[in-house]
Amino acid sequence: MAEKTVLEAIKDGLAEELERDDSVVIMGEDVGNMGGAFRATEGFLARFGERQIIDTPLAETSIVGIAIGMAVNGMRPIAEIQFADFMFPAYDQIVNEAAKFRYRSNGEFSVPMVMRTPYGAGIHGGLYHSQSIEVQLAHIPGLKVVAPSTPYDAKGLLKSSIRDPDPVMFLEHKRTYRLIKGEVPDDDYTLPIGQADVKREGSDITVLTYGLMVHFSLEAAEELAREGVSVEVIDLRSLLPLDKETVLESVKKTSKALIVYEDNLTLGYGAELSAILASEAFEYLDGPVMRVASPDIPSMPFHPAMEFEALPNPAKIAGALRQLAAY
Amino acid sequence: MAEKTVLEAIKDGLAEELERDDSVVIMGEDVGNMGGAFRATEGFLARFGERQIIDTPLAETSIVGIAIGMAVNGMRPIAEIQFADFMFPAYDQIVNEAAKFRYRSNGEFSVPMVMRTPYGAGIHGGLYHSQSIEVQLAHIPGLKVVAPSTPYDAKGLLKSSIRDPDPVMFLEHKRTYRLIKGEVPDDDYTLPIGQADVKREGSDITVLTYGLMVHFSLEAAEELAREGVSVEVIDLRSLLPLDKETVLESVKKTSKALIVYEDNLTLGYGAELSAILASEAFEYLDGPVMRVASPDIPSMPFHPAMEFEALPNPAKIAGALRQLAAY
Amino acid sequence: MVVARVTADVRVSSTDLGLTSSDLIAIYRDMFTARAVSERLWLLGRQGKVYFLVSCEGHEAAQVGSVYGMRPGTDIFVPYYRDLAVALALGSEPIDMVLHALGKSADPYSGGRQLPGHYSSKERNIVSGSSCVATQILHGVGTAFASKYRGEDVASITYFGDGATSKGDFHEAMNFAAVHKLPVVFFCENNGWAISVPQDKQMVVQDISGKAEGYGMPGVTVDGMNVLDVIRATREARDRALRGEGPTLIEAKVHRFSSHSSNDDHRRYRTPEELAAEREADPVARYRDLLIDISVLDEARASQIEQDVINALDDAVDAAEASPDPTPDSAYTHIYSTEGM
Amino acid sequence: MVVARVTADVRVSSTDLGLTSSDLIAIYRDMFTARAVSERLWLLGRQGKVYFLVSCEGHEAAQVGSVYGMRPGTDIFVPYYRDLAVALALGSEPIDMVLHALGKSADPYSGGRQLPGHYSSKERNIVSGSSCVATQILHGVGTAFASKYRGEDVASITYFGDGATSKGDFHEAMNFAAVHKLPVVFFCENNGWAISVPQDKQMVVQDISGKAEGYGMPGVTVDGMNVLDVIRATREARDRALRGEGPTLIEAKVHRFSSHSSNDDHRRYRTPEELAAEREADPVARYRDLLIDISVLDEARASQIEQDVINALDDAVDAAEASPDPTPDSAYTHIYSTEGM
Ligand SMILES: Cc1ncc(C[n+]2csc(CCOP(=O)(O)OP(=O)(O)O)c2C)c(N)n1
Ligand SMILES: Cc1ncc(C[n+]2csc(CCOP(=O)(O)OP(=O)(O)O)c2C)c(N)n1
Ligand SMILES: [Mg+2]
Ligand SMILES: [Mg+2]
Repeated sequence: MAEKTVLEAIKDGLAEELERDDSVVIMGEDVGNMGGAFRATEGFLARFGERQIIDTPLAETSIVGIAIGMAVNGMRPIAEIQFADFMFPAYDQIVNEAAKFRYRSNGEFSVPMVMRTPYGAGIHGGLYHSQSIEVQLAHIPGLKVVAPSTPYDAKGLLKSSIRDPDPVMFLEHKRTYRLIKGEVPDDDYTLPIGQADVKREGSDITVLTYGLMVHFSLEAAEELAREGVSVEVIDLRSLLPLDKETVLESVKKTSKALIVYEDNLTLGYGAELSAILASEAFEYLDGPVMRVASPDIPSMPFHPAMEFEALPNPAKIAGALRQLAAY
Repeated sequence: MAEKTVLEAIKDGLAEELERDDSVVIMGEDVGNMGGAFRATEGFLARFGERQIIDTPLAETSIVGIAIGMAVNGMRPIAEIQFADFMFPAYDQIVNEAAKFRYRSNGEFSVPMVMRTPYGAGIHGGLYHSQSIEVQLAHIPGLKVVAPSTPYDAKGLLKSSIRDPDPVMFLEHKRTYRLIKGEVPDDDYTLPIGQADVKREGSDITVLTYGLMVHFSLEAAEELAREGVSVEVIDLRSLLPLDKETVLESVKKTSKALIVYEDNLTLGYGAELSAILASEAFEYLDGPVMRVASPDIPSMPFHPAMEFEALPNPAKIAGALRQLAAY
Repeated sequence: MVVARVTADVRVSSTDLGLTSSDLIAIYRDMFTARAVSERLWLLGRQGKVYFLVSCEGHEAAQVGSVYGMRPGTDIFVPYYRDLAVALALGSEPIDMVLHALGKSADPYSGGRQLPGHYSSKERNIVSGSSCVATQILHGVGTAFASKYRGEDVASITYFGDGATSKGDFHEAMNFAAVHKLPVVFFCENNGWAISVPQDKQMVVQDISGKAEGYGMPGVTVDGMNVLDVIRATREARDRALRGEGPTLIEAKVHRFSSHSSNDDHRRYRTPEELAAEREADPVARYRDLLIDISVLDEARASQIEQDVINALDDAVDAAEASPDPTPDSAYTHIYSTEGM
Repeated sequence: MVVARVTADVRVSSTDLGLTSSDLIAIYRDMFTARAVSERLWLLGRQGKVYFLVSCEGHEAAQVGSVYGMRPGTDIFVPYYRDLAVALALGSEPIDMVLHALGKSADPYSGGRQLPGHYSSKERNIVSGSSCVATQILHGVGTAFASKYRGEDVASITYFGDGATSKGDFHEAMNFAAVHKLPVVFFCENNGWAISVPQDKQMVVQDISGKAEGYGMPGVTVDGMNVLDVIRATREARDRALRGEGPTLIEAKVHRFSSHSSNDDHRRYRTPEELAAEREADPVARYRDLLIDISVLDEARASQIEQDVINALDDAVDAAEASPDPTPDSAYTHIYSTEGM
């Protein structure tokens, strides 16, 4: 065991899989020469060579589209999209191709690829280096969508994603890269995709969240604990498939739910969680299903005064928890 | 007043706006020579000429991207995407460009364009001529998203969309084109974007829906009426902005809500409606917020046996209404 | 005498292509079958039994020739919706085509999930495609990458129409393949139309092959109505690819004899004269004449082959029609692997 | 004597370009200002006052030359994030740049919403851009379409790097503009790098201008370190566009003197020798020498201009730093028009 950052854990996971399986390659913009915009593949070019570490032309449609072809023909490519905001040019290849290959061929072909990308705000990235994209992916049957929050989860889920027989969208919150540290086993381990993790147990209110917001929610839960309110924090980890059992079990226990996500409110991922609760846990609910999310603005503005106005934070989460507690 | 189909109403609306305003043009694949895949622009090339009716190369990114540039420079282009399934290559231009132009320029530039596209299933179009795409658009602040269900609404909203100063995604359910008929005034009229319409008043249960599902819901409501259950059917018409007032008012009145949409269940548009109700109408709810939608499969399979299995229909809606009524 | 010269040319041509008489006949059978299946399915469409169809009529020489220029069983084929004759030449049976068109449970390409025209076979290295124009071009680049990565002697060929070249996917695929010198053949079936949009509204240039140069790869235009020419061009491109010299763009100039699809009526945007003139260069009839001229076939033998195909097709239609529809709940399978990771 | 020949050439060149001495000096002032602003902002970045920066160092001649080749005030400019000197030459003031870099409320380009490097001005016909590479190329085609549609004597120019040419947007834009013979100039600033990816991993060809032919449009390569050459090429392209002959692709070969952005350190992937060698062809110094050689400037006058720029810049930095930050709730405005329809 050693303490690592999320970034280090991801880097280790990538290196181990490249080592373990020759069919694994990393392709994307600046993944080689530069070691990635966030240095997730630093030193990889020297270590694994141009064969496994492929600096591509600047063209996301092709990064994903070619990775699909590689996966169809026996490889396990990891396609890196430099920032989640630049996933959109590849959206057609993801939705109409990667997600539908198995279905449309009646099970004959599969696309065992991973798309990795840093998402989220809080680093003054402005409108185009801050977006959340999980909804556009988690809405699409045929894809898997993973969004870890800790080093341990990141590495274990990354390895599972690489070994998964279906296309996995691996979303890394860029603010967690260096901010979040934790113990990571030295030996090879995987975590199953599709299992949520109770990051903090509690009995009064359930918080459903993922990514950076797990940490903000834990902070808020700590604060509420001091006020005598016991908050359970569930880290979904996998957005598609969703671990509905864990979600429902917790809310049936606490009877109150707060959903926290960084994306803009309307049709953010939490909308589906709300809908599930309103339908499947209705009889257990002792209060409205609340959401803390970013406001419906087109993206995060550059200046921190506006950025921090818009982003959810521990104080906003604590505020909502207090409201729910008082309900 | 004359009885028209949805398709005829749209055709009339387009022609009148082309006539009224020289800055309006229609651009897209096969809109000229062929009059459109569904004949929405039949005869337009002869009538308005190549100047206003532009057959483009087969390239959706460019259809939208160039329309954006035209709109920025004083025109009011109507970009047609032949099938909604083929919107995805243009998704980047829609989300990162059209939706954010005003915001990023601090209000200096605007993009008064319309993107029209036929969506939805029920015509044996298979995996790639059947998809619903409203979630991917209605999640994006900066866009407006309109999805009419009747000839009258279609024409009035289309004209408003063309005259709107912001980018409007105009979604036409292809199954309604010839199926749905109704009275349409002969004179120029517009309908405001952002107002839902109560298509049927009722007191026991509210159905929230749009597009083709409005008609299926009305059928189901009729059936329930014969069983003594009074169902209110709300046609949202505009998905972004959403007319939250009308929605909340109705559900507060009936205390029960069924949400009906054709897209696959998870993170479909109805998820947001559920979330709003679970949060803002919680105290009024006398039963779970239910959803009838397509199952989480990648798209509609071609063979009708599978297609009709997957699609919502009046019987499924009626079934859910009975459950709610009995609750 | 012209005929004699043609004869001699063809003999030389087919010989140095390594084609035996029985190869030449097999090629004819494939082309004729493709035509016959297209026509029969169109008829079933008229009868309301098939909802949607794309015909390969006019493209038979290009499609069949491209297959014979590659190495079926080894190479990887990434077709688009018009490539009925590609699938046939790769070993699909007419009954497969009918099952597919009817969306039957036994449809070997998709189990009734895809619109007709979406050929796929893991066994035959035919990669499943969507209806989305041009996306598959990138997949063909990816399959070629994998073959090269593993050091295999395998090329990929990816098919598309003139319309597809307008789309970014084409551009990005060409560029990446050139940079990595991938063993892939870009095979463009240029029929001059993207549904109703004529080539001059799609692009300025006459020859799509000319687009190759900007990517630093060779481009060749070939008469797509002449199957031997197509075989030669494809084989050269394949050889080049396997020598490690990278991709080639082949433009096969063809005519689309039918409307774009069964939903289209091309008489709305084309003149009868134009259509009649194009039909004169019928690639199937032309090749038949050639085989008779060079005495690989005679009239009787040719008719026999044709009759056999028609008979088999009759049986195929009967069998396919009697075959069961998909069950409703078959809509729910094969979304994810059931094997877990 | 070389100097004499150069002198004569330049005189002829600048005269037939219709440039007066004061134009030549204005050009120098713009180039020098761009360099000075880039350097100063970089310094502010080092001091932690600016979070992110893209420098235009090395691209000054290309950028300023392109503006002087067009008609500012009339034509439409669609820049990308590196085009600081384009914005300056179009009349932006240094203080605008500093306000923008600091994300201040008075940032005239975006009110503090966009990352530095995103120039925009309705008044100056500078179209707002995103950070997404290549998307703006299509917008420039659209603005050109509208100008032509209304019969105006207005051209558009759209800017992008070598990296952007790999993306589908570039391809689709080039193709559409050529089909419609639009009055647009495609201006590629080829510095040989897309961040850390060198040109030979981006494409096979040496000259990006060669990509034009496949679209049926002319392409020219110009020495982007020579401002007069750039003016000439751009003017010719503009003239051609306004004669109704359609678009031109200009490739200005330049060097990127700085790291890609303030987040990058190009010493990780470039040798000190390479970097030093490139600096020798400094476009600003070279043009300064030229103006002195041809006696449009002398050393004293040049220094004076430079000092004035530096002084103004000092003031600009002070004023900008003192300028108020955006209020938090300014995040909520300008999502939609408030005028309704
Ligand atoms: C991305 C996308 N846009 C539009 C369509 C609708 N469409 C289907 S085929 C076609 C024309 C294709 O023309 P071409 O590539 O020349 O092939 P051809 O049919 O002529 O063989 C169009 C516009 C589509 N299938 N996919
Ligand atoms: C669509 C997209 N993908 C990736 C990026 C990240 N990125 C920003 S600039 C850049 C390189 C651009 O190179 P080039 O076009 O040559 O312009 P230069 O910076 O060299 O002037 C990359 C990869 C982006 N901004 N947009
Ligand atoms: Mg064609
Ligand atoms: Mg560059």
